[in-house]
Amino acid sequence: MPSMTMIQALNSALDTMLDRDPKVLTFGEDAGYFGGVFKVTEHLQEKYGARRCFDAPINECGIAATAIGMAVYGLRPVIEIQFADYVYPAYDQLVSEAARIRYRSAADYTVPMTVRMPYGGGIYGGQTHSQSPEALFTHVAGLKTVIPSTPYDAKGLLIACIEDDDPTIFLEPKRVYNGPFDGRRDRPVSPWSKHPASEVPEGYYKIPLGKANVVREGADLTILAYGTMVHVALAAAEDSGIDAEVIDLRTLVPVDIEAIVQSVSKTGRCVIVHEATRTSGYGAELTALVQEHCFYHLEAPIERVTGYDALSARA
Amino acid sequence: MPSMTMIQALNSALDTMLDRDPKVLTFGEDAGYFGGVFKVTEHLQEKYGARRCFDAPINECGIAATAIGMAVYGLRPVIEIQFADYVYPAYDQLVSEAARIRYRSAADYTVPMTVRMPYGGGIYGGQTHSQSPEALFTHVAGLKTVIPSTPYDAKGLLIACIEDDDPTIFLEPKRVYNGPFDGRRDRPVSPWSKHPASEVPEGYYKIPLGKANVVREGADLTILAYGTMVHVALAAAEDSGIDAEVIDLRTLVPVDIEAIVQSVSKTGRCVIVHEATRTSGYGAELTALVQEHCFYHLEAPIERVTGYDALSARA
Amino acid sequence: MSPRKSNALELHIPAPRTRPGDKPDFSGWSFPEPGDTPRPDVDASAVEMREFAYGLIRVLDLKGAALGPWHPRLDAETLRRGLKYMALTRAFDDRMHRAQRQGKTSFYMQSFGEEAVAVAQTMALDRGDMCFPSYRQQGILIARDYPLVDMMHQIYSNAEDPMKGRQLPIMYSSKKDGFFTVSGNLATQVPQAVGWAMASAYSGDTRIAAAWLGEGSTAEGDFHAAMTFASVYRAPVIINVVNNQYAISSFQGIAGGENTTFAARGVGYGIASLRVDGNDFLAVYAATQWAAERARSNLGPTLIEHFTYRGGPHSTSDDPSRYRPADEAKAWPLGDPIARLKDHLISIGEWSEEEHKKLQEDCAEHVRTTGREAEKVGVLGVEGAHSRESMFQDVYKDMDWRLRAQHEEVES
Amino acid sequence: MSPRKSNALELHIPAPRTRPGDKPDFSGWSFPEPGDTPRPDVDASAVEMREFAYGLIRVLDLKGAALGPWHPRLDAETLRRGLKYMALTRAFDDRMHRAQRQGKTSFYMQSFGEEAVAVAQTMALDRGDMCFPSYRQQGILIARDYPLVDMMHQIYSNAEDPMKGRQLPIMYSSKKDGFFTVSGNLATQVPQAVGWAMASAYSGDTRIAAAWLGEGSTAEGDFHAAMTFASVYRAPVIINVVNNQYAISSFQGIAGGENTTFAARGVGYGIASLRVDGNDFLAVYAATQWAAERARSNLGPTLIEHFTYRGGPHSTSDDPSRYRPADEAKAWPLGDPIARLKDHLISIGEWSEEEHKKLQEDCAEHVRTTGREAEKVGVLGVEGAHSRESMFQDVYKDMDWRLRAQHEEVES
Ligand SMILES: Cc1ncc(C[n+]2csc(CCOP(=O)(O)OP(=O)(O)O)c2C)c(N)n1
Ligand SMILES: Cc1ncc(C[n+]2csc(CCOP(=O)(O)OP(=O)(O)O)c2C)c(N)n1
Ligand SMILES: [Mg+2]
Ligand SMILES: [Mg+2]
Repeated sequence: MPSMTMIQALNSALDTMLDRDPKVLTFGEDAGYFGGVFKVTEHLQEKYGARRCFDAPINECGIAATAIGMAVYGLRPVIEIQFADYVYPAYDQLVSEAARIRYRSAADYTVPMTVRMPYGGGIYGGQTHSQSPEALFTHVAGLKTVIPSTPYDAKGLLIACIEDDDPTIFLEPKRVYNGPFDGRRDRPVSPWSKHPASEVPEGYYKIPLGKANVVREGADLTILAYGTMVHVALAAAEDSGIDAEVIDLRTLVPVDIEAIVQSVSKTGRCVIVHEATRTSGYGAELTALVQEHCFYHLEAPIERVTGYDALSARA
Repeated sequence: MPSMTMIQALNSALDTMLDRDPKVLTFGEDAGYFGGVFKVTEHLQEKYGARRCFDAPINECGIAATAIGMAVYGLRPVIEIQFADYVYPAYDQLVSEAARIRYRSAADYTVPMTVRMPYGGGIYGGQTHSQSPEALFTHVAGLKTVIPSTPYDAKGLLIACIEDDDPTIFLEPKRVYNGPFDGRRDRPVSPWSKHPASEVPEGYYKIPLGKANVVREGADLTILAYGTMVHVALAAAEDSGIDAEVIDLRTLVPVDIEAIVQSVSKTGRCVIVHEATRTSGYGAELTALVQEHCFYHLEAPIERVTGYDALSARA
Repeated sequence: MSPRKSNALELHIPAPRTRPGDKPDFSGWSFPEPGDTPRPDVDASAVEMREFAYGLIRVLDLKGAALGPWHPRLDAETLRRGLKYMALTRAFDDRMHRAQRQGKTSFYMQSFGEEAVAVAQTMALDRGDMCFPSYRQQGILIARDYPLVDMMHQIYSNAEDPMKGRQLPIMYSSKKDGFFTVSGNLATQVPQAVGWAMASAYSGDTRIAAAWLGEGSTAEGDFHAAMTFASVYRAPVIINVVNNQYAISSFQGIAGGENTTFAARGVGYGIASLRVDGNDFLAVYAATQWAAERARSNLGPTLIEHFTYRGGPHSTSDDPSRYRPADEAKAWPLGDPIARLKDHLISIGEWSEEEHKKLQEDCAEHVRTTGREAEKVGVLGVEGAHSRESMFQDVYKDMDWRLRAQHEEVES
Repeated sequence: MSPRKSNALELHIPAPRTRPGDKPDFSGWSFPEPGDTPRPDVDASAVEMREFAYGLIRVLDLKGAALGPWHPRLDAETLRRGLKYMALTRAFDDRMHRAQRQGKTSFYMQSFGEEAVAVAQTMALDRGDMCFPSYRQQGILIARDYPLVDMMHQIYSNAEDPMKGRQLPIMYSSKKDGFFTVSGNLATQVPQAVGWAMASAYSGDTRIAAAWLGEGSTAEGDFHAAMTFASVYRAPVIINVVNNQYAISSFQGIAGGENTTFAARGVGYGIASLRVDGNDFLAVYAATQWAAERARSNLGPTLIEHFTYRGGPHSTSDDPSRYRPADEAKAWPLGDPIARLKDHLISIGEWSEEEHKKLQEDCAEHVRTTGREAEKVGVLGVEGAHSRESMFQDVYKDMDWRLRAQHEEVES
């Protein structure tokens, strides 16, 4: 099996789906000839023609809206928002439209579209190239929110999103695009090729939405994480010597409540890790779920390890 | 003291501030000559001229953006978004701009603006005239989020928002604009005039942001609520005979953590009530805060009584 | 504030010429004569066509004669069908407006005075073309023979409501009729229509899309998105701005109508733009036909501004005499679209006052009978019209564990 | 997919004439001759002025002569100042671009080839006028004599960075210089500028606002908001579209440049619109002066499209030879703004090649010295450049309990 970076795995997912299904097309700012600023759509225009993979005007609202129209027609558009920090102009179309069209039309119309966007800090992007807006989507009924942490998951989950009949928000942790950064700033980041989850099959496969992955078993503490923070949590577990179970949620909505309950019922302790600012972050929802489902198993308060309620992100 | 409905109290707050401070002006869709679709700005154009209170084009992004520009100039604009359901086109300007300008410019520029919007269900508005998007603002560092539950609070809090040097999101529970609906569908809603908090001073007064109000004392259970749900919680406490303490949060960010901790430490039980959909709603944050601060006092799981994770709102 | 300087700037706030109490005044508008506007070839370049955005395409004069190169020369049967659909739309609106007053529904919105736009356009389009309406194009459904009773079920939010009580009254949806689910959020449907049109072109299909929005709604960013994408990808779409001169209480100056026309917006994007008398059934039909042919020939989008007048209130929630002269509607110089088409049919000997009276009575009767049928199923406020389960359905294709749990919670 | 029909629709995807490997080709553009465009009165109506959006205001010919009614007739001293600011901007860009290559900063963006826009405009505006730039108008700060060293501190994100390390390099802010905090989000500043201008008019002030955005950014909804509000309230604002023909890798056709000019957007809103040779210092100056006088006379907004060419990469993060002919910049027929102003000054006997060489050396030296000064304070990656507390400051005027608690947490 070839070893891929997360970027290559995402590119392979798009390649696979463009090849399999003529209803799939992809577009976004600089996504065509140039192949995207992070190269996720590289060579796709060359291979499938400008009709299947093209550049869009700098209008995220229009990118989302036209994708909705295409999905309503019966296609399966995959759009790229250049940075998650720039999704807000599309927010109305995603929240008021994509999320609601099935419901408000009593399933007369549906919107099988996928919104891809790099998110998170760590690339010296300052306060507008580093945001983690996942909670702004998890609150929205009608949307599914998915975040991979490895090349293997990235491809399998992206294909699952493209084939899903509902609109999906697919957030890509750009800090681990090229290697599993684990928060140890003192050591160089090892490349993906050294990581088992960089073994990515060439062809078609899916990872079901809504299923978490126990990436480390442990008895004393459950750590819930997603994206880059999965690697940080694993490193922290290792460094601290605590017998922690680390769960990579993979899908935030609908979250794999069974996996969470099973683990916390066993460990009695839970720590939640995310990059986003704390207040009303997705960690709040996870805290609420854990305490609702596992209250009588909890031996200590659930802890949130999150970004501060500031706007920082070093330039 | 005159008795006012919440609409009248809000109108009086704007009137007071337009009168006191030439830097205050207000605008929004139909907010000028017509006085707003809910009449909150009624007679203000007549009294202060079109320059101080005027109609805006139907572009919430532009309404927010021009208000930001005005605030940067040194004015104190108050804008009306006709329904909170229609704030999303303004979301980018509020989240990426209003919330961040102080921070990103190291306080070189500031944005003392107030965003007023009616929110919540109960007026047969269907799924786009009934939403409660507060959690989409509480997650955003740099914004303050305020929700009154009575005429008295509405005026005092709105004035505090207008005088605040940071951007404030002021959500008005439209279900109680004209009377304290308490969820008892079998009884007619009594008018505000029968409620003590409809006694509203004519002139200037403020209610400090960040201070909750214990509207009912009790020993056995703490109910955290805001907006319409304060009245529903009070009625529920009364009907059930439970000795519940009801806290009207008034400000969601920054929330009055002391009031919450003091109450839950005493009662050992906590129920959180809101209209918004459950997942990642503000109740999640409250649950997390309570369990982080009061874990060892809790005798039962914190419960969320919320809207379902559906998009419903009967037309 | 510092004292006023001699060269001080001043803030301009647009105000209409007239307010309640004033005499209606439309003297500010000047209209080209019917028949005077030339008809460009469908492959004319948008640049050459710029002046059409500032004129007004008119076919019918106010006496009922049809004139000039835009005359679509429809057969009498088609014209009578158009008249019937418009009359039926008006009768339907009238009954539903009154039903709201009677408490049978919470809300209603008429298209009074603007019926020609939706009806003539639908007739000029192909049956398979996809419509993305705003909330004032009930005429599309009616012209596609959608059952009135289903519209009423939706308005009454009763057990037969195809939207299961989830939408505000009048927010219909019918995929089989090419009628997109109406959104409460203004203008969102316009870039969606562009995307649908792009998808049709992508698929080598022959169907085109059409979208409608009010002049007030052109201010939304979604309109700009639609125009930009339509221009860039030459989408086979017709974007219709229904300029009925009001957005709730705001006159069109608040939407930018003081300084230019709404058709001019299209010029800014290099999109072919037509400005049409929206109360002239034949002009609306002809302009739509032109734009549809252009789109179908891979020549790209057209913007049409339909200049009309909102004859009624914005909705049942407002009283227009609070913000405009009470008798202004009657003073609108371009008349009533139904009366004008009727006069034309009579003038060509294909209709009579008696037939017209009969048509109106038939429409009223049809609407009345249908109304009774719908009311039998239920009106506003019937408890249990929709299963509790339906509240949790269609959020996603399949209910997830949260929705299943919450559904169980309500049922227990 | 069904088999292709004969009348099948086709999706149009714009493509540039040339790609890497091709010979640069600007033959598609035709330009009016310098001096040929008339100069309307500042109170000309936008409607009368429509053709200006499709022409190109040029003053300088390519030999250095200044011609026609737009010639602003500036004294030689002013022209030399303009030349100096442009040269300094270029020298600054050059050094900072190299500093990024040397790892001293994470990111940089040059304005290479577009220096005339920011510099001439700033000089044509009053000192108190408020500028809402995009990220490519460092020339504004330089022409307002903002200390270069402070710009470098910001770029190096060091202890003296006025933005305290919170912003991407080049996202300056200086209220005292009327330079608004640069946003990472494209086009958001444009409707804010309109609001600022409205506030100035509201206050009876005399100061006007100016905003800049790229041609690619005109696609954003914020641009539409800005144009709509500017038109409706006749805001005293100048909206500048810097058409440098690229938005990262996308040629201007992707932003809608295939079907019309960007100045034409203004026509759609009934806003006076000028299209200017952006590499012609005198034309840019004159157009700005015209628009500023118009705004100051309560005659409302102006849109100016500055037609120029992005000489360098989008930023240090991209290599333009991956998406356009490597030598395209040199082929741009409207030349280099610095060389053109230099030639003009020489042709009128107010400058010489020697003086120019000296100016360039002085600029390079000034930038080098300043660079050393800034580097002494620190470059990218110095730990502890900003206090931990500063991370929690300025989120609000006062830290709330959450920020205080979180600050305490980091300190402990
Ligand atoms: C995004 C959004 N903002 C505001 C509203 C509230 N609203 C509903 S209709 C309306 C006026 C629309 O006027 P216009 O576009 O001219 O259409 P018309 O009613 O005249 O047909 C407004 C402001 C809304 N529905 N959606
Ligand atoms: C809202 C938003 N979307 C996308 C981006 C990413 N982005 C940064 S610069 C740029 C290109 C802008 O091109 P243009 O407006 O022509 O300006 P230029 O770089 O040519 O000066 C893009 C797409 C962004 N910063 N903000
Ligand atoms: Mg209208
Ligand atoms: Mg550009």
